[in-house]
Amino acid sequence: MNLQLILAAPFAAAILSFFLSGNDAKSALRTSLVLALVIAGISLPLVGAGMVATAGHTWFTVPVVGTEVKWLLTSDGVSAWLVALLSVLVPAVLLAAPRVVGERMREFASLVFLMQGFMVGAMLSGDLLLFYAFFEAMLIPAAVLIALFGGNNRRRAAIVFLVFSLVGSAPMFFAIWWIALSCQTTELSVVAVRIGSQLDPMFRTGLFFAIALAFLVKLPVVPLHLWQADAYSEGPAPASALLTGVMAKIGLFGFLRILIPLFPAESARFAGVFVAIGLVTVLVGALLALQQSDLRRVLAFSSLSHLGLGLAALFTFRPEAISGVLLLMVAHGLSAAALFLLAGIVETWTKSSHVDDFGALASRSPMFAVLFSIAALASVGLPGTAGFVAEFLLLVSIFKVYGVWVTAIAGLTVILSAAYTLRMVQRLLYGTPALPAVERQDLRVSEVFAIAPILVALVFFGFYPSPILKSARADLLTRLPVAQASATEDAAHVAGR
Amino acid sequence: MLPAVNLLPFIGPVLFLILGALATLVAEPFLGKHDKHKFLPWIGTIAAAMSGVALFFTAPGHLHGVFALDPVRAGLLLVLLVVLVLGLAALQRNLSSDGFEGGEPYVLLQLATIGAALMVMATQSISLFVGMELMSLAIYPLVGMRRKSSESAEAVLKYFAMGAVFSAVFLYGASLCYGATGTVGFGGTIAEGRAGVFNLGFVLMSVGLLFKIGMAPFHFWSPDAYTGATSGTTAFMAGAVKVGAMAALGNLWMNFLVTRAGFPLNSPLSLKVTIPPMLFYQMSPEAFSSIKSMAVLLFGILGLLSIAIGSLSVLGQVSVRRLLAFSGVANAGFMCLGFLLPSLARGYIDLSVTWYYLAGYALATTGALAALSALTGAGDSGDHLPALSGAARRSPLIGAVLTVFLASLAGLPPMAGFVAKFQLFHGLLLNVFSGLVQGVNPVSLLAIPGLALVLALVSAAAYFKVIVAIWSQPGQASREPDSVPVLLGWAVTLTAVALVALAIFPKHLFGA
Amino acid sequence: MIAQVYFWIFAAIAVACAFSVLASRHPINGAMALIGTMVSLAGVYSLIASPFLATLQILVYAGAIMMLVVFVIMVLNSAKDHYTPMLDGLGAFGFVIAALIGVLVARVFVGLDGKASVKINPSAPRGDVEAISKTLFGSGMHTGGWALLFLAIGLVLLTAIVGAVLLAKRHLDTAETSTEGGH
Amino acid sequence: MDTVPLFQLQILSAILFAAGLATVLVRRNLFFVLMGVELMLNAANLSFLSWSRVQAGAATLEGQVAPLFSIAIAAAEACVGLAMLLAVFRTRETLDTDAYSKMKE
Amino acid sequence: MDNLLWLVPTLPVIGFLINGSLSLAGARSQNGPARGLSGFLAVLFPLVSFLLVLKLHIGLQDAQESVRTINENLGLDLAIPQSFVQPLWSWIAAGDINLSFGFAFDGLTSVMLLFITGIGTLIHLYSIGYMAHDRGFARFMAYLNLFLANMIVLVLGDGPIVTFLGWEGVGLCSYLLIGFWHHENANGDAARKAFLVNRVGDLGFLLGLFVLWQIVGPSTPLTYEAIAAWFRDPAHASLLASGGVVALLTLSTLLLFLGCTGKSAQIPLLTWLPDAMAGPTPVSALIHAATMVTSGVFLLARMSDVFAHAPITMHVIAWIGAATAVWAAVTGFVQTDIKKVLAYSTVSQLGFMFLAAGVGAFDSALFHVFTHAFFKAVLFLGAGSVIHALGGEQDMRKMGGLVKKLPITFAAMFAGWYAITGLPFGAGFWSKDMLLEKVLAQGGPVLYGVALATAAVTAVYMTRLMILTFWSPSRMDHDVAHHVHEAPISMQVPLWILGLGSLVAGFAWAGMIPGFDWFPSQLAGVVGPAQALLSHGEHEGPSAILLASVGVGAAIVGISLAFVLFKSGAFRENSTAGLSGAARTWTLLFDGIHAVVGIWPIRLASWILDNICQPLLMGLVRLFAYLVQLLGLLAQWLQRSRLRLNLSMSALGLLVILLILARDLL
Repeated sequence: MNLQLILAAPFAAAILSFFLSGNDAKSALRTSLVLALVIAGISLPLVGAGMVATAGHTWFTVPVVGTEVKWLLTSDGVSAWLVALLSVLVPAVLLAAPRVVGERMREFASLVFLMQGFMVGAMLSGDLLLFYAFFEAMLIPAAVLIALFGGNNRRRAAIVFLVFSLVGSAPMFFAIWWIALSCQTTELSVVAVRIGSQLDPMFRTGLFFAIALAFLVKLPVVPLHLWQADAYSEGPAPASALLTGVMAKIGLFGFLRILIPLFPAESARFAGVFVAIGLVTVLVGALLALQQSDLRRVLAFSSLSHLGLGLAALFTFRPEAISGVLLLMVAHGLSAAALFLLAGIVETWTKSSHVDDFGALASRSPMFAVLFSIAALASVGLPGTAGFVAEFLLLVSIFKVYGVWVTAIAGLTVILSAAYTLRMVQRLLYGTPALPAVERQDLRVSEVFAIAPILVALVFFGFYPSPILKSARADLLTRLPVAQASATEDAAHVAGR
Repeated sequence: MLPAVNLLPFIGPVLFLILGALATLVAEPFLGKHDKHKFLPWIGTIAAAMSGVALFFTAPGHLHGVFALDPVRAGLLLVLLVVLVLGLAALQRNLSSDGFEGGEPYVLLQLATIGAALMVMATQSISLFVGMELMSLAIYPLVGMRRKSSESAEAVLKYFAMGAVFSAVFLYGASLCYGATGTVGFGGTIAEGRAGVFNLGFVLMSVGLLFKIGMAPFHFWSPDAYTGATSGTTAFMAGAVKVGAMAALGNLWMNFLVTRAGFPLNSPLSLKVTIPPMLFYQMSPEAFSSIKSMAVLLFGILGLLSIAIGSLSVLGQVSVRRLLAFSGVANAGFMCLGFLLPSLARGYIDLSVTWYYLAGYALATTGALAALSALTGAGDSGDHLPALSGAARRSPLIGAVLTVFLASLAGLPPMAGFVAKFQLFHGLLLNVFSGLVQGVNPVSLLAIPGLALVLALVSAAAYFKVIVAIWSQPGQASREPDSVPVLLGWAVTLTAVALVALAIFPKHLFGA
Repeated sequence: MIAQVYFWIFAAIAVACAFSVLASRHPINGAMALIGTMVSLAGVYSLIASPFLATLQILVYAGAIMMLVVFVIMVLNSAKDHYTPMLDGLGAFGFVIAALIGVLVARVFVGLDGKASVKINPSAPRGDVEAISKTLFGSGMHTGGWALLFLAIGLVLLTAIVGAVLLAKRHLDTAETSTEGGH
Repeated sequence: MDTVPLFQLQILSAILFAAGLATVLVRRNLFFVLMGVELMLNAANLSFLSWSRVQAGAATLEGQVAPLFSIAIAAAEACVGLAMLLAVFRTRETLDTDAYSKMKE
Repeated sequence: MDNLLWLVPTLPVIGFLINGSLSLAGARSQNGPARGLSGFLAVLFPLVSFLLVLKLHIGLQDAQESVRTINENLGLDLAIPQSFVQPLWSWIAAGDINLSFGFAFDGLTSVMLLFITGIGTLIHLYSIGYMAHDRGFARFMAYLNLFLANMIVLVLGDGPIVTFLGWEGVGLCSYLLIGFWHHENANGDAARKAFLVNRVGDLGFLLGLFVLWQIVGPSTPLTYEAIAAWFRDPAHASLLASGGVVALLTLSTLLLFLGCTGKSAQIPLLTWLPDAMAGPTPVSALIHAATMVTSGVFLLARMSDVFAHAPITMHVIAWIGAATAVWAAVTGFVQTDIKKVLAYSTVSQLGFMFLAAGVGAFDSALFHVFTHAFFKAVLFLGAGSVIHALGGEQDMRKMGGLVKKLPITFAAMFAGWYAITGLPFGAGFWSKDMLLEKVLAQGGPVLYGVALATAAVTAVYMTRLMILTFWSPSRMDHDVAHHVHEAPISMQVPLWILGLGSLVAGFAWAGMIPGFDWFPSQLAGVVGPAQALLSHGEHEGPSAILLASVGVGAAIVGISLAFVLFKSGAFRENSTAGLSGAARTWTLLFDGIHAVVGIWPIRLASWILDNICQPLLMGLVRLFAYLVQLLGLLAQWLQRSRLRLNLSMSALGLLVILLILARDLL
């Protein structure tokens, strides 16, 4: 399982797809698609591989200080599944893109591959600074995608996105200096061991929040979410599909891979804060989604709400929560991506993304209607789709630690998400066409091939999620020093009632 | 300490550059006005390539205590050569789109490179002075090249006048150092009672160099000069001048430290030395205090000042050249902060951080301006954001590399700028703990990296504005796709690759 | 003793001329004053056992460079604004700064002559042609470098010429290169 | 025979240096800027030579040689400067440096 | 035998897939895919699974029988197999959670499945005729099949979570089918309302489940069998008595019951069912009368062991059931839309069932479910055929005098009417009287009185329906009138069968006639213990015959009252008044409550967030940006353009440096 190869492949693909493919969209699509499938072929086996790590080379040693920064790639269940998710989404995105990006398919493909590469790097890196590097590097291709293909306000959207992300992760940069300084290394496993002894608690708390901030912005959570809606609605839909499908997940992933292992004590101490933030995000996101009239803003806020639930559950440190979060990442990644792709396509029909400008698509473009409603129901978390299992596990874990009333609040998402999603579905599919002038068209075969597999996967994992749940179980429990604590507290909880 | 070596293999790289310059000069009259821009740049490029090759056959050492070579210097020379090629390519683009007649600019570009190379290699004030003047005297005319444009005239006037004044200041300082140590060499032993003279000399010489680097408050020339010159020239001087002057300043600073520490120096220092720590414990308190105050004032406070001025001025700029000028000011500040790193308490004088930063910055800014020259068109009329918006759509490759360069300047991975900033701030933070030198309040030093980081973020916003602008829809001033010359295309692309490679393999540039 | 007297005379002339450069209205007067300074400095040089440099000062500075300056002044004599206002607020500001800098610099030397180490060294070799040429072109650890620098000077002059050509070529559209501005 | 103390020489050079700087800062005519620079260079030369008198042996001669170079470079600088002056004058028909203030940020 | 369980839901799924792809494939064609093929398939698969269920039912009987005989012959005491269980695969396994996906088939299941698949098949058949001219024929069939599959999963699941899968699945299907005619936005709204209201219940379901799970502890697998075993286990008796657990248990059961109210349209979540009539009539018959809406009662019976330990909850259930019954009956009294009347009558009948379950008579509640499935189905189908005949007219004020025009339909509906009013020996007679008897016995006279009154009112409005539709002079405008035609054969067959069923189904448990107790014997294994726990021993109540005659009396009173009111020409001012004034407010009472309690606050909150908080936050960010830019302007102001000024400032800098360093310059 050569991680270096898996990491290098997308970058190679970016360059190849730029130089191999001609200027016309067709050849670009063909080339990039082949490359994407090859990458998928390389990366998918990772899922079965369990814990993998490369030999750590020295990336560089800071002069004077002597801190050694490692070039070290590691893969565990979570990162493996995220990489797999990514490598599955990229071909879909490419397939669904042509309508949206038109003649600039070549640039689009390269940028997408670049993003893929950086994301893979972030998911696999076993060194704090290396992770940060990839974490930051994502910004530029994402911003360029928004700027190059986006809507009318894309400049502002891109700038706001960049500035928010950069400012949000600056404290993490500072924290990394500090950690590197006190631990003399940034290798995660080593830092995890040394940080406890090297830093006094007050500093550690500071660093903990400094790092958390970066992930909270990436996720994002209320009130750090201001960049999100604009970025998702102004950017090109396929890119938004990637942003919400995978990049947002890296926020959660960061908590799982970096923050909790490095700061178990702080995580336990401030768990309540994060659960609260998560729940607020759930509610606010859902309520805002109810109010939106722009198709993709609805989707954006729904992502906000769903991931908020993930955050809240993650900080219960229940083993089932970990599995649930991983499943949520995959499920939401798939469904949200599908929705964004479809949204992007339908917008090219009406040249508008206002929900009132559609209507009657159920009869005018049945294939679209079918796929869209399946994706929507999956994102609502209907039983039989992966989303349900995820939400179930998350709610259970919240329930086990915080009891029934908190869970009831979290559970409101079950109702609200149905509310805004169905509202959207109805505006799109039901009624009479708002713009009868638009001639009726339906998905192309290629687009169906892009999206149908995603939905099939969603249903499959809805009935048979064990592979994902297992791989989360396999290696992550070791990362939860506080899980047992809360488990016992939970037992006490029952006895107390 | 470097061994003495003999002439030829040592001087090789420079020799090739001289030959290139002369060849260009000789060939110039014999070429038709269109062929000039077709062929002349290639002569310089070939010369640069050859001297680059020659660089690998040089051994570390010094020549009569006048010039010296070591891995770091060699690395910087390599950067200089890249800058030269970029400059030639960009200049070719400018001159041919301006319909400029005459190939002298190429000659001057190479001569200026020689000057910068001499500055890098210089180990005594006179050779440094000669190199500095060679560089400056070659660049002044380049800045004033556009004789029809009043901007150009104004730029050259200011640049020349200030430059002349500060080179005089430098020379005066050199004379004082000579007086104090009895040698024009940087290193030496201070005759008793002349420490004050030595300090004054050092300050004056540093000010002379700080001017060239463009540190506040000696930076006023740079925005005007950058904007007045053709984007090609700007590209070249942004890189070459910084490299030359920065190397010289660093060399000067190390020698100052060593000299004040009373370290017996019978041959020039390499740019990366370690001194037995005890030496610094035996240092006389007054020497120590003067070192401390020099460091904090010249590099700490001035550094922060120029970071502040540069980063904040960057915000409102419309002209990308002007923007990069101010970014140059800011980055000069960062590099000078790097000079605070040699933690005397630990006995290091290791400026590698600065050298790495310098290399990364030079490549990035030169590359950015060179790439810009491909987009601005005749007379650099298109060098403002409205005209540039959507430029990258016209030529995606140029847009891509420009993005890479700007991102590196903004300190984003995976470009060298990121690694450099990390090392820099990281080291600074260390000094917060170990104390730059005993008795400096750590908190006040903690302010330095903190403030620097905040300002770096602020300036990043400006680079983002450019990046987003060039990629988003063509503005009202958009033109037809410009065909990018072969040389320029390859030069910027390879430079961008190099910039990324520098980040992924940071150890290898300076042969460490 | 006699040297001291000469020195005072030369120094007085030099300073006086220097300030008249600062004060003179028309550039031509300034140029003349500057020549005065240089010549008197040449005198000072010869006083401190540097005959060669004194000669060079006369030949190159007072001779070549200043002639060139005067020549250009004449060329541009048509220029309407040779008479610029002498001293405005900004000028005064600058003058004060320059003066203060001068004071701070001079302040460094105040203590010096008391110290033994800065007594004039009678046994120091004179800067006559022979010694200087030996230094300049002789080979050896400490001297060999100068020859290199001397070559470098050649480059500098070449640069100057090319630069002058680039700047002062009368018509950009004519390819013929006039070396007006060279020397 | 020569007993001019270093102190006096240095003060003289300092005065010349300041005068040159003052000229540059005060005068608006471009010619005076150039001449001021020449003054400063002269000051530097004087300083070199005077310092060389207090050294011994080869050190002395270094101080003797340095001004040589500075003079040569001064010549080159003057040449470029005057050419620049001509060029600038051609574009704006004035030598008043304050007139060259079109470039705003 | 028991390894065939998975096939029961799978068959309709196959039907769904085929029909779905057919409709997609035919979407572009002129008038959709071939009716014949898709219709045939649509009926085929449910039919097969009905047969399969029959086979399984018999198989279970045989298994139990054989064990009994063995026990008798050999005097052994082998446990009698209560169910076939087929665990399929491990579904959700994480942490200490380990849920398997599996099916269990026992008495309750078999009874439910029998009428679900049976009536389901009939209604599929009916739909072929009813939807014959609809563009989305295949799609409709696909949805119906999908619904059937989900309903089967709901009933057949071996644990609450699998049930929940079907539970939400049927919700989805009802959503799709209510909104089947999607060009009407109103239908979409109705569908959404149904789904959302159900979601509220579903949340309750989940939470209740969590609490229940907390009680039984993670070690207990979450299957009905295990849960029941846990509660029946005497070892836990003390724990169940402890205060904390009782509180938890009450909470849990109340939450679960919330889920039931959602699904079965009880107070407070009953508003969606009347709106759900927007769907095609077969849908109303199948989903919103016969099967889905009764799943709440099914769940109560399934978890009877749990509920039996929560007396408070049981009281709540009983009272809510009673209240719903009354309220809905009164509402049905003032409706003019024929389907609305039936809808409210459904609600009210469901109220009866919950009332029964609440007093602990799970079996008679289920028996009423069983009979109700027949007569309500036939009533709806009859109404459908009327509507079909009148070309879509649903307003009873525009009907009348259809006896001669639609004899078959009339016959069927008459049977249904006969059953629901509880006239002797109709299906309703047996079930309702059984129910009333149990209520009196275990719920006390008050509830009994309420129930009796409701029964009377039921008789009134059902009779009113019959009068307005059939027995009164025609009020149809004539072009409608002479289009009126009897339904096609495919619609008549189900009418006959169901009509017959609604007359005889009651004999599955004719309490007064010994031997007719097939029904309770099926359920004994499931609800027996719970009922044993709840029934207060043998009580001395009035005899069954007496009670039955009281019930019949109530019905007759109601009917005659209806004739007095409506037959004697007095109906015009009454029934043509339509929904107005008090009637409307009464009908829409709960909509209002929902709006005030749920919808408006949420709307307000999201409006505030979107229009006040968001801009506020953005404004803060902007403000910060402006401040930074202000600093930028300041910095640029420093950049001057005059040479002397620049030089002076630089020189000043030098001067300052020299001043600061003055100490070092000596």
